Amino acid sequence: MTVLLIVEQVLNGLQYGVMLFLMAAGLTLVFGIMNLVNLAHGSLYMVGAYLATFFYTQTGSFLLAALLALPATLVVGIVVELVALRTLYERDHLDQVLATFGLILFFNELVAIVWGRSALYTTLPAWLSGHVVVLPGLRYSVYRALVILVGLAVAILLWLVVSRTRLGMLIRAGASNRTMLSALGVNVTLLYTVVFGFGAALAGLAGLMAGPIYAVQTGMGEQILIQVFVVIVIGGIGSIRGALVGAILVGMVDTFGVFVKPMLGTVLSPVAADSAGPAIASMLIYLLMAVVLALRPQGLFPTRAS
Amino acid sequence: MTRIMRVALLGVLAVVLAAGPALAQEKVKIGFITSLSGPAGIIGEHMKNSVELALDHLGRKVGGLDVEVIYGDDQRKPDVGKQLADEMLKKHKVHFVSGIIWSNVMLAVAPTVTSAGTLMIGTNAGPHQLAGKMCNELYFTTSWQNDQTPEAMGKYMRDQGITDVYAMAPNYAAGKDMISGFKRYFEAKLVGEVYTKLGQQDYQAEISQLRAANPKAVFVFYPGDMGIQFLKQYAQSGLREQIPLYSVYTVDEISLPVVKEAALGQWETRYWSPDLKNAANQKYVSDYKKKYGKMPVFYGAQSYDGIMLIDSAVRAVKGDLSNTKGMVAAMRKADYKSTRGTYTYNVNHHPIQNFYLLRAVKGAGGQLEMQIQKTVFENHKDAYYKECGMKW
Amino acid sequence: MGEVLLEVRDLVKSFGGLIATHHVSLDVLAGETCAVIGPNGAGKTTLIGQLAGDLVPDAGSIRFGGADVTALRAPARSRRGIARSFQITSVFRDFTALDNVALAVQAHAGSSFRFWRPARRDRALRDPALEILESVGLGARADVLAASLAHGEQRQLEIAMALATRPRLLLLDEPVAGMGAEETQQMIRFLGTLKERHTIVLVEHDMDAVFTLADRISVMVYGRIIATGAPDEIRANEEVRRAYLGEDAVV
Amino acid sequence: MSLATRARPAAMALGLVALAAVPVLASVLDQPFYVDLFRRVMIFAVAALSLDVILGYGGMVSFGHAAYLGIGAYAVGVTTYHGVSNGYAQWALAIVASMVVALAIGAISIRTSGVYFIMITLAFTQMLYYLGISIEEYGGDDGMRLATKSQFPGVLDIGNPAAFYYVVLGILVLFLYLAHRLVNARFGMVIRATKSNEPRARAVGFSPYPYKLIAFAVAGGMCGLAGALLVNQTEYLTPEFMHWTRSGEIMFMVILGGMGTLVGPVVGALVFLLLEQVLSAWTEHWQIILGPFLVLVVLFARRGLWGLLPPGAGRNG
Repeated sequence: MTVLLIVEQVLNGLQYGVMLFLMAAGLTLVFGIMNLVNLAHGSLYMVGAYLATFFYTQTGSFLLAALLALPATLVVGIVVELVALRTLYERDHLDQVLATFGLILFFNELVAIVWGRSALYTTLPAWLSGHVVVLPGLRYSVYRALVILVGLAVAILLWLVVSRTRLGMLIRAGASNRTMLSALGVNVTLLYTVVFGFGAALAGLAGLMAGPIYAVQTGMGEQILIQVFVVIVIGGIGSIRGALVGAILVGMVDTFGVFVKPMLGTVLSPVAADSAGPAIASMLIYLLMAVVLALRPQGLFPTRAS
Repeated sequence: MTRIMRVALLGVLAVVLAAGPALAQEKVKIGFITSLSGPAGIIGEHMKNSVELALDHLGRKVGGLDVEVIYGDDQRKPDVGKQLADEMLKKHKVHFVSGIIWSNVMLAVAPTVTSAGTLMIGTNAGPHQLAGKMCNELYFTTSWQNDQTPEAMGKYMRDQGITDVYAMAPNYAAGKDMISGFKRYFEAKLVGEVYTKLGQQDYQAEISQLRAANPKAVFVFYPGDMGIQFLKQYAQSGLREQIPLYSVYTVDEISLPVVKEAALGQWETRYWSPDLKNAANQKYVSDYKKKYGKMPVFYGAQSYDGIMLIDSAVRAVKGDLSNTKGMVAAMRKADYKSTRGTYTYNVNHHPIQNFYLLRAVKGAGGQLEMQIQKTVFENHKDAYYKECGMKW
Repeated sequence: MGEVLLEVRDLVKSFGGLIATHHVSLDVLAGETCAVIGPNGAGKTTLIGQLAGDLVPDAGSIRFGGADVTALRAPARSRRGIARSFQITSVFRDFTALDNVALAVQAHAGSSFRFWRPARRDRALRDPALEILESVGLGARADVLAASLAHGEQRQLEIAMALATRPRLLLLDEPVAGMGAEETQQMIRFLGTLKERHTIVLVEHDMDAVFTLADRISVMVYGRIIATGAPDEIRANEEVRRAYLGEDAVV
Repeated sequence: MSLATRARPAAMALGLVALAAVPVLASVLDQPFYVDLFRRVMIFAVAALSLDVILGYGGMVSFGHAAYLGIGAYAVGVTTYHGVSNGYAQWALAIVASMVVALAIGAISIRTSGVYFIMITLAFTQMLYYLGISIEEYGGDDGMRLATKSQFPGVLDIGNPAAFYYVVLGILVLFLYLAHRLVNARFGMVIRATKSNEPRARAVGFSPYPYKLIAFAVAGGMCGLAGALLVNQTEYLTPEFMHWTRSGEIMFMVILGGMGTLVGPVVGALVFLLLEQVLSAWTEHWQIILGPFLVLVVLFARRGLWGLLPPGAGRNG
């Protein structure tokens, strides 16, 4: 383990973390404000990835595809909100989990029918496929560096929106006390639609950025969804700050799982380390979540006074 | 909820439940189990397409008899596969059960079928148990035993004198089998052996570790979407030009159009390739492309072979489907035109066949394709047949 | 009037920057009815919450019947004899009125780790529950779902549940809130009968109820108790008038 | 009593008779497959019933109930692998092991509530799932075949499809009865009161935690036995039994049939599995039908299919 390698893994953890953050930010807002458990958030990520890939192959321009895919995902999100989710706000979490579980099945098959079951081809545009020298001896993928920058930019933007604007004021108010919103004379229905569309667009952005590095295929949403839930639960539901901290934490823990085996190797026999290492690495983030919740049942940054 | 909605909901339910499958008639009945829904459904689609193509080539008859194929979606779950097998045996009363992509589904299904006295023709999964201690007179496969393919890669790399190899696979049974199969013929020590999470999406952390270990070659097993992700990320990391990548079951005709250049130069071993020069294969490949508009993949070739093998058996007993012994004897001869060319069956009913080294190259039309470079093994036997007590 | 039953010393509770309870001290004597009044947001419900054990105070102590109960949570305090009603009606809505009271009886009838005999046929729970229901005038409504009861009836049911725990101290959080004039009068009469047998801490906005029932009144403003005394003293207190009752609010 | 108020008891009696008649009918019609199918339905009904005890009566939305299905299955699979196939021992172990694990998971999870509870139960099951695929000894992800079914020497042979069927039916009926006693006993009233209104329950003097924890463990134990039955049904042990989507499916069976009704989950398991069976035979795109169906049930049939029947005279059927 050299210092450079550790720096590189920190970058990897950060990159994975901001990716999770983009998903988590939308989910945690929808959660915090509308009290909606939306398992179909992963489907919006998938839709974002598919739309971006589709537009990219049609237009040949990654930027143009991004510009088209984001509003398109936003529209899909709003349609889903209007058609299916609106009636769920007053329901309990159980109904929400099940109905949105149903939406997952629907979206996965819909995508399979429209684009086929085979994964879609997509790759990095040439101008993003190079490497930058981060430190002497450490080259890092331009694209992944861009993902980190975009993720951090979105985090700052979100922080500004939430802490400096009227919309953000409403969001904060809604997250800590829903009934207050209608008392303030806010058009709650509209606010919900806006926030949901906003969350969908963020998930779409994550999907868009995931396209060139992951497999764009049906079911891709669920693979990341559970980790995103881990993130927001660790961070504290409804808290953007919690989502960011949780995402970076999970990204780092997951990435540094690669060191579990070599470290175990120093205390256990190589055979035992070989079999225990990967198993522990797979369980790390869930272990992290269990420990956090055991100590702080409301996550690291609870938004609601208990 | 209104009364009308309730009635409508119950009504729909009643209709759907009542619409059970139709009555059976006397003809050859084949139950074909594969994964049709979910992400793995793409493999099932290729297998199903190839079964249909085989039936087209046989004039929609098997062994001269009318045929009915009942498809089942195992959802990649062993218990669902087992239930489908029960349904096919007991309800549809099929004469053959075929298909099965996954080792775990196969291990649940095959004994169920054979213990009912019915023939099981596997067309993909090749778990070592069924080649060894659990081998059965009524179980045949038209694919391979899992370990054979990595064994071929191990042998090739040893023959080339490649050292300092770094191996990676997902952390599950097949992943570990693949690495141990590889090591069986590679023999030299690996400089790294890494198991990643099953279903992992991002391999950047592992690729950073790999780069730091600075091996001379990398051997991986990453099937399905894991392969797509790994290949993209490996190429994006710039390692493609620096460290050659060798793999098994990672690049195929399903993933190639998805990763394209990211797979350029990739080495794979396999028993079959679309460019195998024999009449049966050329007919299969060209008709498949004509009918379905895409390249076939080995999953399909095996399934096509499965139907052809059944056809040869039914033909040999002159349509007497009760003559199981006769059909087993006929199948042991592998007397049909296989897409891989001629092969023979080992005592454990697993093929003794050639394995080739393939490489992803730019084809004549500019698109990427797998091409055979050389033969690594001729008439290769699997490592487990001695544990099988069957004699014939 | 007997010895001090409830002894609150220097209770402090704040939420974020907002101080809801500011060094509140309060004594309640056994047998008396002590009312706490004050404008909205004065911290009355927060105080009740701390007395009942639903909220943990930041500082200060609560002694009940001579023992320090500050560290005990709501269920334990209930078992020691502190019962409460809620400002917003809180009953088991999908149970019948009788079930509601029987549950309260059960909570104080020893262990509930009984897995076999049907609780609804357990006369040790049903008989006292029915008796209490009848005593609050809900005997005829025993088999009605709590959710289907009228608002006033639900409030009565809540008090019945509190009574079923055989309390030594009743904490009533605005028992007549949301009631019509006639219902209010009924409830005040009913509370008048309770007063004979129970020690009560009453938080209420309805001045009619307060001055009819209370033996002593404490006035709370912005988390502090600014005055405590007999009803007549409070009525005459200038500071209370200014802060709360208003010049023309003489009852 | 009008016809309507008798709908539920009548449907229950009819259903029981129909279930008992399945092996007979199957053998008359020479369709033995239906014995396997309905046995599988009943096994999942036991799992769904156990979830209903904590979900429908205790308000604990456990999104990790498949964990106990897996532990029960592993209890049988692992002992068989090591040469012990005594059914009494295996099934008892399945129950006890599941209860112990449920106690441990519950002890931490029940401290949280709402979404946190949903997610932490999911997290624990994910850990067990990854543990399952990592243990090579027991087949890892591949799982392993059960060498023999659980043995009850001299008493019965569950290798006989009909005998096994009636064992499962017996267990289902027994558990329905036990659960009925449990939720109507003093203990059950506490968890139901807690579900209905936790602050109120605390105010009258109940400390919900130990009651919830014990209910959680009891449900785990019941589901553990379902796991032991399932592994005997499939004769195959696989960590797939613990996949998170499996938890979702069990939960859906409860909702579909009607939670908080005991019989509801049985109806839910029946309809869900038959629907899956029929739809997947019909089209490979069956999930595009099942998905919206789930949404519609949640939106419009809030009390589940069993809830569509008018309740009997007692409100607590």
